[in-house]
Amino acid sequence: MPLTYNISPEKVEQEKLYLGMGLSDEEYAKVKHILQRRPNFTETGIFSVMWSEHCSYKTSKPLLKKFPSHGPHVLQGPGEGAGVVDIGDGQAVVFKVESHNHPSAVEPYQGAATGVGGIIRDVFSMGARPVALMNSLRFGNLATGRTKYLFQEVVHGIAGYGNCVGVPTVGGEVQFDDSYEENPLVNAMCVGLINHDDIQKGVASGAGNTVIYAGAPTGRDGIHGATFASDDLSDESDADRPSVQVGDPFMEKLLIEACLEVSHSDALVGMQDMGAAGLTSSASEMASKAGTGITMNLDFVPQREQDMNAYELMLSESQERMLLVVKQGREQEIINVFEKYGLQAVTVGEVTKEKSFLLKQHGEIVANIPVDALAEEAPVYQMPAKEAAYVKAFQQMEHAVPHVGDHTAMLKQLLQQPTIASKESVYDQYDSMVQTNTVVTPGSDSAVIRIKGTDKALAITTDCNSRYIYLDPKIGGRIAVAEAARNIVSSGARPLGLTDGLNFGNPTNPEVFWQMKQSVEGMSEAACILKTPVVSGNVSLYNQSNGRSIFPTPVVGMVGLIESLDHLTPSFFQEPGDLIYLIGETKAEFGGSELQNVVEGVYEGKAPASDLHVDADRQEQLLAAIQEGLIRSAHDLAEGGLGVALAESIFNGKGLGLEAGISGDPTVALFSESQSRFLVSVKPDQQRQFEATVADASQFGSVTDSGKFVVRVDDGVLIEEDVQILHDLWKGAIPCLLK
Amino acid sequence: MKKVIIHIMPKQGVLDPQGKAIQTSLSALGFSEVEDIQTGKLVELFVEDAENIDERVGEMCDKLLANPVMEDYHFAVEEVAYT
Amino acid sequence: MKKVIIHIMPKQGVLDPQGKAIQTSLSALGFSEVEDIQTGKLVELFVEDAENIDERVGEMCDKLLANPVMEDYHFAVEEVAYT
Amino acid sequence: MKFAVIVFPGSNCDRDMYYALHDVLGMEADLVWYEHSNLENYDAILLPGGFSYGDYLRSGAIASASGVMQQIKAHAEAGKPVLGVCNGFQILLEAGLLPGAMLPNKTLSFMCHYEALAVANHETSFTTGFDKGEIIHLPIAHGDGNYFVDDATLSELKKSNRIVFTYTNNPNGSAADIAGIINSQGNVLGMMPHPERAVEKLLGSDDGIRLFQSMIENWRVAYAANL
Ligand SMILES: Nc1ncnc2c1ncn2[C@@H]1O[C@H](COP(=O)(O)OP(=O)(O)O)[C@@H](O)[C@H]1O
Ligand SMILES: [Mg+2]
Repeated sequence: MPLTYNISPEKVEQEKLYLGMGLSDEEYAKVKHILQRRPNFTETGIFSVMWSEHCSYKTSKPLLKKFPSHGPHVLQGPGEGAGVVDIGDGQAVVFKVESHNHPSAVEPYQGAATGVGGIIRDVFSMGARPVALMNSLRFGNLATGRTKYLFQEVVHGIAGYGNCVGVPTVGGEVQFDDSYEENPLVNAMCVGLINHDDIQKGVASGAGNTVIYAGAPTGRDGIHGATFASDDLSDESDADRPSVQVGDPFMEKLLIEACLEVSHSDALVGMQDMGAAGLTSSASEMASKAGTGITMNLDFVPQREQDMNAYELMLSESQERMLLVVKQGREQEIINVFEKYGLQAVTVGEVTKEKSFLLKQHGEIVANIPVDALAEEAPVYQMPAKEAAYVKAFQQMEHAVPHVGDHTAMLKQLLQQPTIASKESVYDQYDSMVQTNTVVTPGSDSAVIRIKGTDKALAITTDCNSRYIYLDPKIGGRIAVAEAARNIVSSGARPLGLTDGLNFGNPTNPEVFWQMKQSVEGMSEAACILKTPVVSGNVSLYNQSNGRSIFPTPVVGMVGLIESLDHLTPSFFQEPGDLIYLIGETKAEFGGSELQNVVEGVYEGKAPASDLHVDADRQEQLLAAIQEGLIRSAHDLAEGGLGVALAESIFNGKGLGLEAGISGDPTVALFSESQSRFLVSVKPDQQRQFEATVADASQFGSVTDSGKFVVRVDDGVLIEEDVQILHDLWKGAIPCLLK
Repeated sequence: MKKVIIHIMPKQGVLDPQGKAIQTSLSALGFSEVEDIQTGKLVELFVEDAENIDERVGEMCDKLLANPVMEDYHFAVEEVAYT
Repeated sequence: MKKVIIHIMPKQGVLDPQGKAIQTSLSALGFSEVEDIQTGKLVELFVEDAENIDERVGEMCDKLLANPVMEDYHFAVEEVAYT
Repeated sequence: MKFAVIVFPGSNCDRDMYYALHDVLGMEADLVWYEHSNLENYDAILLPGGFSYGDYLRSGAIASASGVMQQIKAHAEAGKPVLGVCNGFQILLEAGLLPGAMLPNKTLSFMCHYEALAVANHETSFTTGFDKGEIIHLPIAHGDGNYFVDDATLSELKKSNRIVFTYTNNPNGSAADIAGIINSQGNVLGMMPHPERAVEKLLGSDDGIRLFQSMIENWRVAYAANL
């Protein structure tokens, strides 16, 4: 591979080598037109990574424009390392989600670890201290050795990296479905805190200013990682193995401290991490955003391996590297900070007035490209979209109630479904408490971290029930956002904004593109109505293997603000005697439900209906009740419906029990997945006030001290079981499947 | 009975952050003669005698002991006296 | 230039939970001929030529590379050609 | 009383330790970068948790070989208090200031949750604020917390009452359920659980606060006696 120097521009064209790098014939022609000559090998590589889906969003850009990204509190929407939202007191919260699906399929530990590393850099490159990590994971059913291995190693990788850098991993989600068997999803989210004054941008302004490279030296790892991430995962992926990137969380920890120290200096002009497409994308994007050019001498780039050529240096995805632009003459101040932490920082180039991306090596010019050609002039495609045939068929189906004979047995079975079962064996491996802010540790609707020095806290969640999105991408998209918002509200917070990770199959397939389009529309509607602007996100396409797409999975990461710690609301029942209420209506809706899968082994039919205005009103009312101190616990209803929510609410090891009465078809009452519902508990002496505040709430049970889970129907006892037994089944399910 | 000593090392070009950290520490301790370090894993197996021992150990490495994505391995088989 | 290959192994009597776990996995994969496993660390140093290389490497092990409470080490020095 | 929280490259509970002492307990404390530090003017040294040097080679090994350890040893020999928590405990073991070594948890996984601990010795200068045999709750967060020690040293530890904290439900395989031990002089304590993470009820427990209060109280008494 290193011998690329000998490949002439003519050969690149004649042998169509650009195709192997990911450029189409038309794109190559466009490059030639822009340059008014043939690109050399290095330039071809630079265009191919910058115009890959991963960097250019060439197929998804038209869709992303639909997201509402403004709001009174949004300080920075999409376009920088991460979104920034004001939280008052001169502070802001910074967050973004990032996918690392394909690398994790090839090498799960390092793929997941470097995914975490990358998203942390996006956050501290803004000048923010990373304060929390989340992750959203999808795997096949834990039936094969390979799936178990992927699951365990991904979790180890997230733990290995996050624990070492000292950012608490406070939550996330794991869903298991066959469609992810070969193509697992690993999305990581990082949340940071910043003072408004410290907000940095990735801009290379001021001709004459100096470009500094800091952090790990460049090796040959991950070369072509960005284009690889935009390819279909096929059996040939194994051949991509040597490009696996290895993370060094120790180096990252030092980089965090050094970069945060540097971000207070007025010598710093701009800073960006080297993520996908490494040095190429960071340098060209910083210049493009500032309307400048950049010249770099690659001889100065720290190198881990010998004889690296320009192509390799520019495309390497070695981890833990940052690019900084510093005021001319003040370089040493910045370099000294990095050196204190034992990190390398060197001058590699300068900002130029002329808007070109000019690279030199060994005294020769190895690339000379107009900067805007790489970023702004990247091709954008309007892909054809076609309603998926299966969706049409699903819309014709009537709502049907799966047959349940024994409701106790079914409840137990549902509690043991890996998607529902306790994830304690996962999150126990994450340091969820470092930084001493974690008020609500993993296992609740939202994680909560307090903000030191204030009475406020942040609630954080990730959500996406991809089964509904598979059945009906628009409604599923709405539900994903609405569910995230309900999780935030349940904890006592008001949603501030969201970040999304759009994981889909191959966009050149019109049915897949239609799924994307519809779900983005649904998410946008929900984001508007629920007032949670989209401030950042990530797109991961070509998630398919052997021709089969994953369920469309647009992960929603949401952050909310708890205005006073008094509003903090647990998801668990608190005390015997408290009254249990269901907020919202329950209908016979089983399309895409856990029950449908358990009983019938399929996901089909209509997704549950979602009325966003109802959701918005209900969320307002619940939040008002919380803020007035009327709510003891609140929990959002999701997979497995009311039955599962009741069980989860009582699993807090306090020896509590419950008595509940339901009416109508017990299967519908207990296991339907109708949307926009909450399960709350209320102190008896606040009953009247609560009922006056929240509409559509009906009391149907109370908390007891019996340690028994009792549900009655009109004519008698339907379920009576020890809470401990249910708890043990729920808690032991995943460890048992892994044995 | 045989003792099999397996050396598992990161593939050429794969980052070995641990090696780098150790090298820095050794040089701070005054061992500046160390020019490079690589760290790896050592696995010692005690195995019943068999004809195809090399083949079997190769399979164990491929399937479990080494990560073919990032690691190379080699091994040596030694005779051990029963004790 | 010399290459020093250092083997660091848990002392007799020190639990090796990782070795136990690997043995369980191997036997689940059908490699029941494995009677015992020990896991350790491998450190390869590339060192400038010197008279007292054995002594120096011994010091490195005592001061940093091995923990005498739980580990034993031994090493071999090989000639390597400059490249 | 003035505390030094030593910051090694990769320490990540340093700021938590500082916050517990400075913000919660209102004590004088400094974060002291390990290099070019001067520890003479500090009354107590705290080695925080985290992953010094990425935990490469062995947890705590590389930090224990760094120059600042000489000063920490001198401070300990002078009878002044040293507390190592989690990675700090591992560093004290690697440096030989406390006996034994840490192996990987028996589960082979990192673990983070609250554990119930018994205060096995409530008469050290770190534990006088606890009752005899009291059960307290502190978080643990470690991958290598499986304490190993040879039999002779273990019986010595037991005989001299140097086991300070034990797990009531041993999570990691530690010998004799050991969660924390002290040196024979009684001024160097190493423990895997994190007292600095348990200084506010809001976060789940404030049992850890009494450990620091004991240190402060005993220092004051000794200080007054020397006046
Ligand atoms: N699905 C999306 N929704 C909203 N914003 C997005 C989405 N995908 C990407 N963005 C925004 O586009 C910008 C570039 O993202 P990305 O290429 O992931 O950055 P990086 O270079 O850090 O990998 C970021 O500001 C990101 O927030
Ligand atoms: Mg970025």
